[in-house]
Amino acid sequence: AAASLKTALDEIAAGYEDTTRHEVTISYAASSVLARQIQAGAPADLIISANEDWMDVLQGEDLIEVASRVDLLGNGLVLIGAQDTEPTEIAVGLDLITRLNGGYLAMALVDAVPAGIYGKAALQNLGLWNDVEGQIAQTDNVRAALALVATGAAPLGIVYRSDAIAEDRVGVIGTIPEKFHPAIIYPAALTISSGPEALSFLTYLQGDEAQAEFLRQGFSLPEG
Amino acid sequence: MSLSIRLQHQLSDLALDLDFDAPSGVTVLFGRSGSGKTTVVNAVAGLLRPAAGRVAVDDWVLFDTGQGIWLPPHRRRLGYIFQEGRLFPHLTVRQNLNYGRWFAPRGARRESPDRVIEMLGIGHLLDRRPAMLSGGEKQRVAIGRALLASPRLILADEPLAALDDARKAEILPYFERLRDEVSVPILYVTHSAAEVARLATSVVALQAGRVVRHGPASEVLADPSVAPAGVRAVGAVLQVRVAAHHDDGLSELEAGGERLFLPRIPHRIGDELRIRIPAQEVILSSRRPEGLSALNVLSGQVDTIRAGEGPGAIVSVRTPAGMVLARVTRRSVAALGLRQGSPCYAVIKTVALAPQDVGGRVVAP
Amino acid sequence: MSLSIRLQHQLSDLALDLDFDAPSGVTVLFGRSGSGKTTVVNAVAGLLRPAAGRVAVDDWVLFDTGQGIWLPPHRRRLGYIFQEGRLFPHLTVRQNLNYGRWFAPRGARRESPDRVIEMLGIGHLLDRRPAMLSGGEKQRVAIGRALLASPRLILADEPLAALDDARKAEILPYFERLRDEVSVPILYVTHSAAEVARLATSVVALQAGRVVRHGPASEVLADPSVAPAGVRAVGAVLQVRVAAHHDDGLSELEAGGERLFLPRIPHRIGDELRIRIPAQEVILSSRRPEGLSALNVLSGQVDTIRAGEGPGAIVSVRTPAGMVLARVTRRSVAALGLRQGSPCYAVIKTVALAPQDVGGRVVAP
Amino acid sequence: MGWLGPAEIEALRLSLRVSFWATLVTLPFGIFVAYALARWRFPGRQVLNGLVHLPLILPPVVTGYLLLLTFGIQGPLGGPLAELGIVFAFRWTGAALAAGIMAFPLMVRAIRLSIEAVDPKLEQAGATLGASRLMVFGTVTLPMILPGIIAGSILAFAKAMGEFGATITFVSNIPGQTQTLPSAVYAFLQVPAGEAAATRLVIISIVIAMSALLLSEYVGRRVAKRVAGS
Amino acid sequence: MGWLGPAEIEALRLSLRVSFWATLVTLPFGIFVAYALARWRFPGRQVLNGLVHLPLILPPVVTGYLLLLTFGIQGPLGGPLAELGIVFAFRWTGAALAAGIMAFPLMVRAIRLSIEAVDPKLEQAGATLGASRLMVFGTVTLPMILPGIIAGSILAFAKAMGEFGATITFVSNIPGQTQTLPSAVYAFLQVPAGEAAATRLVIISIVIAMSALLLSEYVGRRVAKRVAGS
Ligand SMILES: Nc1ncnc2c1ncn2[C@@H]1O[C@H](COP(=O)(O)OP(=O)(O)OP(=O)(O)O)[C@@H](O)[C@H]1O
Ligand SMILES: Nc1ncnc2c1ncn2[C@@H]1O[C@H](COP(=O)(O)OP(=O)(O)OP(=O)(O)O)[C@@H](O)[C@H]1O
Ligand SMILES: [Mg+2]
Ligand SMILES: [Mg+2]
Repeated sequence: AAASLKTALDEIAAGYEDTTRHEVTISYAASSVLARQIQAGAPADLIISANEDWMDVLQGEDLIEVASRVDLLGNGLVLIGAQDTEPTEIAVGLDLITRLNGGYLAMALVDAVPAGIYGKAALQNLGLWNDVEGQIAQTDNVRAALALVATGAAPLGIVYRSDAIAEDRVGVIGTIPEKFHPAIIYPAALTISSGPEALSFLTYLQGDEAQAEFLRQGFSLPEG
Repeated sequence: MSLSIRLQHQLSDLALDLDFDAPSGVTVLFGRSGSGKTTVVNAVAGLLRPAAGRVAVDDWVLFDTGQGIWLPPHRRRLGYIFQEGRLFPHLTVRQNLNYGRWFAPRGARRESPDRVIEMLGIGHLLDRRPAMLSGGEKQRVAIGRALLASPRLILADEPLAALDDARKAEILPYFERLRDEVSVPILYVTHSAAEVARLATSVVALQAGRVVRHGPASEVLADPSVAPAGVRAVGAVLQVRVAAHHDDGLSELEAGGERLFLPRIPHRIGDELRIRIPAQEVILSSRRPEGLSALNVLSGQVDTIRAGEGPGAIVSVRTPAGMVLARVTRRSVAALGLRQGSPCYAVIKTVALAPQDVGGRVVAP
Repeated sequence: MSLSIRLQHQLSDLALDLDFDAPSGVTVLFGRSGSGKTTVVNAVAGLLRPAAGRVAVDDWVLFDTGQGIWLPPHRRRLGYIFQEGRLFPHLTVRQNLNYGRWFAPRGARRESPDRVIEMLGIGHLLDRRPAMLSGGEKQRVAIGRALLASPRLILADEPLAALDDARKAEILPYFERLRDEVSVPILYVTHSAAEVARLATSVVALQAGRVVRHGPASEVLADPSVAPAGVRAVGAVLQVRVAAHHDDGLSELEAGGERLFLPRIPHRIGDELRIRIPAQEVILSSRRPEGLSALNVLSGQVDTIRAGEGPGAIVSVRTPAGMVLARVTRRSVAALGLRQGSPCYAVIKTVALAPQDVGGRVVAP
Repeated sequence: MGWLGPAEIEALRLSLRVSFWATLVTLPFGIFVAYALARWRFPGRQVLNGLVHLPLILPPVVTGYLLLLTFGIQGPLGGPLAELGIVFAFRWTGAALAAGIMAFPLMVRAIRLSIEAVDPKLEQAGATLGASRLMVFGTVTLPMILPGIIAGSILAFAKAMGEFGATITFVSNIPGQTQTLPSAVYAFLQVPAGEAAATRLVIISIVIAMSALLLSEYVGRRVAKRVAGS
Repeated sequence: MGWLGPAEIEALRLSLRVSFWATLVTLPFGIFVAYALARWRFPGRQVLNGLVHLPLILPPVVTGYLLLLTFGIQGPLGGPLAELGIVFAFRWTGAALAAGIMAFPLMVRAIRLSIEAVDPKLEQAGATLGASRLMVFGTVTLPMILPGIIAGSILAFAKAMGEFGATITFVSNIPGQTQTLPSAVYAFLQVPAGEAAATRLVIISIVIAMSALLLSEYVGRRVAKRVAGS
């Protein structure tokens, strides 16, 4: 599963194991890593990716059960700053440059990591991209971007809502309205080599108990 | 057993080109510093691969560039005593000594370690490591290590240079024993005239990578024109028998009916010995000397007179005890009117016959 | 300048405990392998920190555990010739030679590198690295390196052991010159009787870390009971003047009206010399010998007769040329009826007076 | 270790096992390659040298990816090996392989330097005493380079303990199989509030690696003393 | 290099610059620390030793995070240094710092081993000839350990060329400032179909590192020849 799901999934898996006596083994890594491993024949039953593109690739290679593919979760993007920054509404014409004050905007890799890709799209749609393009500090994952803001290295950052709410040292300036970026989707699917228990776990993940836990961790449920 | 060596090799500014046969016994390589002695020994050991040549012990070929034979060093069964010791720093003295024995073939003649250790006086050092030894102690261990490897050929590169005279005197007989009893060929590099005189069966004098003189030790030593070991090493060898040991610390020897006295030697009465009488130490007299402190007077006739370079001449005197060489000035030769056939007396100081010059047995080349 | 040394130190199984003053000139440390010679030299050099002691050159204290003085090695201005060479492998011979000069204080007495290089015969090696040198060549470079460091104290640990006789004979005069002209104190370790005899101003005999005999070389050498360099090194020193050089290769010396002949020496007529006459080489006669090949006969009276251990005795004979020592058997002493005051003749072979034993000037201790 | 959860203890034990085996198994290869590079001249020597250093130069992810391609179940080596019963993919053995390969250049460099410091004259002396090349190696070279071998092994062990990028890419992050300490640290760092757990694991890593280091210093000093004899 | 985009050439140049300076600037420290560890006995020696090895043991992300905490603008060292005009945050200098620190243990180990192989008797000989400790170091020890220094430097350079985790965590990925080759490779690997571009960059890394390696072998052999003289 995508590494950012760890906290929530660990909880849910524990609950699932308690109720069903089935054992669940979860390997957390970057979505790209997981996809490549499945390409290389990893003995996985179920993949939850943070990245639709990689899921499409796997689907294109017939490595997943197309029928089982669901959009399991959603997430939101937030603009964060130091703990005490004033919340603002994020809209076109945001004075991002002023707020950066010469500093850097921390994001995940804008062409490679999903959070960065979504963030770049948002900035483009907000008409800010051209202005800040040279002032973006890109990290290999969202958490590192969060850390840059948390340690004060960067004044602002764009990260997932689920990451931001748990970090005390940063304050959320505002949520980026969903209309500015493509829907953030965590697709899940069974692999072609999966057993029956995998389906039951996937079903469990979509159950109320699991969904409540996901919501508690700051994820959203996909529309529809 | 005889060792034959033919080598051609070019070093930075030394062209090695030599060819000699060493009869069994000790072949001393003699020459000035830098004349190529160590290089020759290394080639025999297989540590240096000469451009061309052949080395063989009897018909056992160690290498031959012509036939394309090349035995690696570890198959040559050598006891190489290096000029710089080369003890294994990570092993104790005992382990260093035993090193060669681990690899000796089962059937090989074996030295008794206890005997070697005792002779070298290193019993108290066995558990130390080389870094804790003095220079001479290191060299003694290196000698022991080579001897205990049951070698079929001993290469000794100035093995005794670092040792004091007393220790030298103790170790020399051991090399003699190896030479005489075990008949291991020994290639021995030394600068010491006394060692040449005492050990050498044959002497190879090197100069700038070439052999300038080569022959049986007794010949080379008796030849004042070469004297590779210095004129002081010229001398004759007499075959004697121990006749008596006297209370005043002298031993009496008998040779061809003549008596010779020298400071007490350890041999038993009746033992056959060879003693070297350095030409240096012999005075000639035209009449029987009287009232002299020298106890040994041999009468005989002049056999040959060979003038060397410089003011000296070597006079051979035929005596009942054998041929004796005397190194005297040409002026004395004239003053005494010596010529071939002249009767004369050879006077030899008792104390000049040092135990150092007495060998258990000297093999004639 | 005089060197005073007091040391106490415990090595693995050697307790070093010694105290001696070395007058200016060459102090030879003599003793068997493992007796602690190198350890003493290292302590003087500052490479070993002894438990207690003091080393000073005149009033320049190198260290003193009492006063808490400890000069680090590089402040001691030493020329240390190591037993194992220790050349810098990454430097050429030339750079090795120059190494000490880089650090010598500006005002220091400077040896001429050319002179030293020439004397050591290493001119053709200057651009090589130590790995490409023979054993003797290495040692010569090591000697040169130490001499060129403008040292105020020379430590030489068996510097000539690896060299051939001819080279030794060439280098020895250089040490003599250092001793006589430059008055650099020299602490010299050797096993060679000839070197002791020739160089030593005073001799310190070590045994198991302790001084067993210490005194001026002429005394220690004349004492048959100690003979640290072996009985063969016992001898007398005569003050002579070069009288003539003869066509037959002999030089004639004059001493107290007596004439002595020896093989040609390089000195000029009129030069004052000291020559050593080894007791070994002297025969005594109760009547004037005739018809003998020996050209040198000195008449005199017996001064003292000292019996050593063994069959020998050292007889001192007072002659017009000076005191001469003879090593003879006790049996001869009895046979000739020698006692104090007896008239007698000392017979010395011409060829026995080798150029090796002739020093330009021998400083009385 | 009351403050460690079972999963963390699991990760710790796995890390130790992986690093231990990675070091032990690569050691003979490391010594061999170091010796070959130090003492032999053969064609392809520089290629070998380059190959050995590759994992150092490449981003670990790339190394992991290459391993995945090569030793994966469908890889050119992974397939045949799997038939022999040697499976690396998604097993702890794979983690050990990744760690070993990442640590290999460090090990080889250290051992090679110490081989180059051994005076060939001593090896020659061994040969004249009858020891074959292999015996000389075993009785002279090997004991004399022990300090270098220890240094190299500990370096490799430490590197293996810290290896992460190649491991997670190659064999993923499966608890009990391939989730080593660094992978666990990574996972914790990817989620909010994981820092405390991550810190705990990092401290454990440090303690272990430092102990190994201290031990190696101690052993290395004793060995060096024996070797130098002073 | 027609097949490289300007961004890639930029990354390449930056990587070279970062690795070069990382190696060069750490070298004196590396030599000093290696010497201290090899030849001196002082309290805290083991602590220093441990500290030096830390970057090897820790997951690079952790090292990067610690660097961020220490040398960040608000870090205890970053602040004062910034006042002196030395800023690491989001600069290539920071990337060099990260790379240097990650490579430091490798460099120190290599140099230390070669120092330990120098016979102290030669240093003693230098001292008796009048050279002070420092002079002995400069004229005897340093030339004799040159092969080790070269080996250590190249190892460090190679490591610096491949460093990624600590760098991106500490100074992130700013094109032209801190986007080194490995960051670029990482980015390409994160997206499907990025392999071709990643491969291109990897090959460049390999070529550069291999050239450095070959050069070091060559120089090292020449120096070793001079030092051993054979
Ligand atoms: N580093 C050391 N540690 C302990 N003991 C040592 C050490 N070096 C030498 N020894 C011992 O101390 C004694 C004296 O050694 P030293 O080197 O001074 O002897 P030496 O008189 O110079 O002998 P040689 O003539 O053989 O060179 C020897 O018995 C030796 O074994
Ligand atoms: N590895 C080498 N490469 C080039 N030249 C060398 C090498 N080793 C020695 N030489 C030179 O070859 C000559 C012979 O050296 P070798 O060691 O055989 O002399 P040696 O007769 O043993 O001298 P010594 O009595 O001084 O030990 C010397 O001039 C030396 O400088
Ligand atoms: Mg030699
Ligand atoms: Mg000594």
